[in-house]
Amino acid sequence: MTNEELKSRITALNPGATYEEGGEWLNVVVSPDSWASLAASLRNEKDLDFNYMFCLTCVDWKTHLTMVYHLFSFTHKHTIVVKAKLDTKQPVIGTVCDIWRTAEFLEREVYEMFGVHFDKHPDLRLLILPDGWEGKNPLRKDFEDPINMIRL
Amino acid sequence: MWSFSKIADFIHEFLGSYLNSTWTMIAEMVIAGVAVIGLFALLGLVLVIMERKVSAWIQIRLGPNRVGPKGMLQSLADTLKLLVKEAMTPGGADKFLFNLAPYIAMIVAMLLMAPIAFAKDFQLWDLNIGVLYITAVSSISVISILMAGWASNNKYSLLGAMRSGAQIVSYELSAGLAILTIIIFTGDLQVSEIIKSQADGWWIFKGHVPAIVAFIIFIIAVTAETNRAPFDLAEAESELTAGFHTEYSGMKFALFFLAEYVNVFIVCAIGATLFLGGWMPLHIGHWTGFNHVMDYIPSSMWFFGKTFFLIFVIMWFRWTFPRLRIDQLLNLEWKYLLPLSMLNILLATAIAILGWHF
Amino acid sequence: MFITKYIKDVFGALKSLGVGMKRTLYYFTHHKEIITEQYPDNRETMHLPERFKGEVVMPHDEKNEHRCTGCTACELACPNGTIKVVTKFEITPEGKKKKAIDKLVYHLELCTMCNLCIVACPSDAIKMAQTFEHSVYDRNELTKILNNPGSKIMDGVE
Amino acid sequence: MFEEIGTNAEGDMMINMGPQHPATHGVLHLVITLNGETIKKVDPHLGYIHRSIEKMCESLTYRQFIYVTSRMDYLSAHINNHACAMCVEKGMQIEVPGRAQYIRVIMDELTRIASHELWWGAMSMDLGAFTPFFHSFRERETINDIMEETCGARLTMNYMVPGGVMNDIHPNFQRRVKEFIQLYKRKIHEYDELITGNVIFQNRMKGVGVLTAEQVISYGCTGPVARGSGVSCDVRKWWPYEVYDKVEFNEVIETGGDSFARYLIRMKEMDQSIRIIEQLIDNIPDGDFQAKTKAVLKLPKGEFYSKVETARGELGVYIVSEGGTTPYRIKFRSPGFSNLSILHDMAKGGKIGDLIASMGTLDLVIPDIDR
Repeated sequence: MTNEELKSRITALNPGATYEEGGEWLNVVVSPDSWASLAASLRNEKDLDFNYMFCLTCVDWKTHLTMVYHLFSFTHKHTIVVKAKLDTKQPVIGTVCDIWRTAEFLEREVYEMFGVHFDKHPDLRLLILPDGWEGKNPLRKDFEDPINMIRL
Repeated sequence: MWSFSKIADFIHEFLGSYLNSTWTMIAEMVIAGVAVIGLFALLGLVLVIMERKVSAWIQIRLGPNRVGPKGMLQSLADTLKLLVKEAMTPGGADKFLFNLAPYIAMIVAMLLMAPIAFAKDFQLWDLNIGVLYITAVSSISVISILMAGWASNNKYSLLGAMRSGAQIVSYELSAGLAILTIIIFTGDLQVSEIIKSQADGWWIFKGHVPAIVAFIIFIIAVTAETNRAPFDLAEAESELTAGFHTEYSGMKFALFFLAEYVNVFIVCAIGATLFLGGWMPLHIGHWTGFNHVMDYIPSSMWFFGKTFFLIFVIMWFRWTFPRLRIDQLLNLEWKYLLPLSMLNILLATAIAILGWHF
Repeated sequence: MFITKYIKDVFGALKSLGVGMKRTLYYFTHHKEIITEQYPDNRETMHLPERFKGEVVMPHDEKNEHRCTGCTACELACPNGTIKVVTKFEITPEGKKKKAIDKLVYHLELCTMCNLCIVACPSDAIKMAQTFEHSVYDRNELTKILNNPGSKIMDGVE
Repeated sequence: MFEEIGTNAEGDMMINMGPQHPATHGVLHLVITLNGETIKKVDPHLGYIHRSIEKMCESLTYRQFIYVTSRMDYLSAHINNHACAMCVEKGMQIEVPGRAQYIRVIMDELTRIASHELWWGAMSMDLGAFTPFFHSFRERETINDIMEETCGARLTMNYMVPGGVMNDIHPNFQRRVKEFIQLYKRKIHEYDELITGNVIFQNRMKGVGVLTAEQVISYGCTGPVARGSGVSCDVRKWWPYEVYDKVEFNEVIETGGDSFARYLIRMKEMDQSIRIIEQLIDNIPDGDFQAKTKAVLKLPKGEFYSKVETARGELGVYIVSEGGTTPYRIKFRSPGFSNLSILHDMAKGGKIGDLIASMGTLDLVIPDIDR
């Protein structure tokens, strides 16, 4: 599907979606509440069939956090980028690890690195950071570690 | 010609001229014990350096080449290191069993030394059920491994011990059946008699197909019984770190290590005795000239040559093959080796009854 | 048939094992194939390629002169803060003040040999040396001053 | 730090495999729940070599951050650097000269062979065969020597820079690569003799750690792991970069889905890499090895994503730029991370030996997973 077709298809699924210009692929911005249901239809609708999530990450924009999902379909060979803006204080978004299994580990990573809470995630524990690290999120821009971080 | 039996006779006469018969007996036993312990230490040193050199050459390396001429004293240096290392007992371990296990491994290996004929008329104890004794005593070694694994209070050790228990118990069967093939041919359990029956040819040549099959099964089974790769599941390095001796260090570890190598030596000696004629020189039919030349090689050379060849084969296995999985290991025994050796025994019996063997 | 398959299996298995054993026996008997390098015995014969990145050095000529202008391009290029350029002002014969390096401090313990400083240097003052035995007993010895004491900048290097 | 790990509520044995364990190749820590020898659950605990490379990169300029990525998947350091350089080039719209493209691809393929050689040796060692490790290192050393001559380092080369490569190839480079190809062709059949054909090995690998195509895609596995289950996902074919669209090579796909399929993929991939190198090595065009770039690189505001095929799978580099000299946020989508997440599904129900075998075929490099 071309980007235009994808656009109209996604608007039909999620009327609140907006689109960002620029970038290689179609950038869709959705609200965090509607993401989980949109994700299910992106995966399950026959003409979309985004079966491969190749990147899941988060960006800290100081004022807000943005979840970024890169999706690709092996059957239709199209790519989209879905973004969801989250609140810095209480970032909550629905999990997609039942749709794409790879999200389970990636969401755990985002949880510890950015403090994003994933609703209904079956096993939201620290993955990389040592036990007892909760609360400090290393990849946030306001994270400070005077011992281990060397500023040039 | 230099031979062990003359030395033994000399010692016997020498002691007999000074002491009465009881004390002679006791003195000879002490000498034998010291000799066995000495042989143990020597075998450990020689086999370790041999293993290291064999592995190095197979792996296109040089191997130990720093200590002594061509690295020949390397294992001596290793022994020194192990001697001065601290022997630790982990907390929570069953101290008594933990410390006892390596000694049991050693004692089993020492007991097995008794009926082996190292040269012509040179044998510690030529008991009339020699082969039965060997099969009976060698099964005790599993106890030491189970003991070590259980007493260590370590899960890897326990897993290793359990694996090894299953493994040794099952492979005992085919090893026993392979030995039985030769006993069917000879009709005697005494080691000296078995060797004597091979004066005109070794059983591996005389016994047709059954002897060859039995020999192959025997080699596979004893490799498994001594926990050597590809059957080293008890200490599977990449799976269980070091298996049953994970928690052992210093001299206690060295005892397990030594026992392993001595066990290898013993099973190879048994293999050489049963299938390759022990100290008997290679005799071919009526080639009297050839047979005479062979007779000039001392009997001890024949024995050690054959044994070390078999040891090399077992080392060669270790450095070539990957390891089996535990269920495959048991499959190999129960689905392939055991039926095969049973068939083989039937065949051997038929041949023995019909007198087809030479 | 079951029996033929069974026998075929056994023989196929034995053959595959034999092939492997033949290969290892080949290496066991052919000692020419041994590839062991007996470092450090072979130090004399060991050859390191001229591009090998061992450590950063500053070549000096026989008049104890180097080519460093103290422009701090290397310091800026370094990702780890390995290089610190300490400059001073020298009075040229004409009476003008001129910037020159006092010390070029190089922290070998921080260096990742990424070659970025060498690429960044506009006057080819530093280069990579082909040394690699950097172990010392005291960590402070790894902090090096690259310019020789009393050295000065080569004529004609700006 | 660690909870007391003994048995769980159901009475199953829980065992710590790693962080110091011979089969985890580094500092992977798996907490395994066992019922006898049968695995019920594998729970990876990561982070023993976490250096927060993503955070580090936020304070490094676009020229500097490339060297850090060599330390992620150190076995395919070149390819990691390539991905980062490509992402910066994409943002800056730098045209890479043809010579540099050829050199990059040859280097990538050499790295891939070196990585697979090491994997072959290490995986055989996991299965208890020690000899292959030394045999594979003999060939790998040759590649390392070639790298050392041209790049100046054996493992973490930092040879790729935005706009091309750092130095021109060494005058001996072409000759030595051809020599290596000869050596490789002479020796590769020994690998099959030693391990591939071995009945013990085949029994250990066949039918072990079976993955279906759906599972693999859902878990985001790439590289030989996905191709072993019949999923075509080679970035070099799907999104060709540099000169991969000009060379002929096959994407190796096996449909078995088991460990043996993954094993075969890597063995055949080495042959394909040799094929690519053979096509390129004599045809390196003349010209610059580096495009003219500004001294200070500034990416325009926006988001850039580039992906390459490393020896382990698809490596993605996602750069968010605010228009400055350093990336605002950088994310490395590492192949090992996704490949590790499937380990539980792979090992469940198998024996400990199966876990080792299937973990070996995942070809995990822990710094790549932890970053």
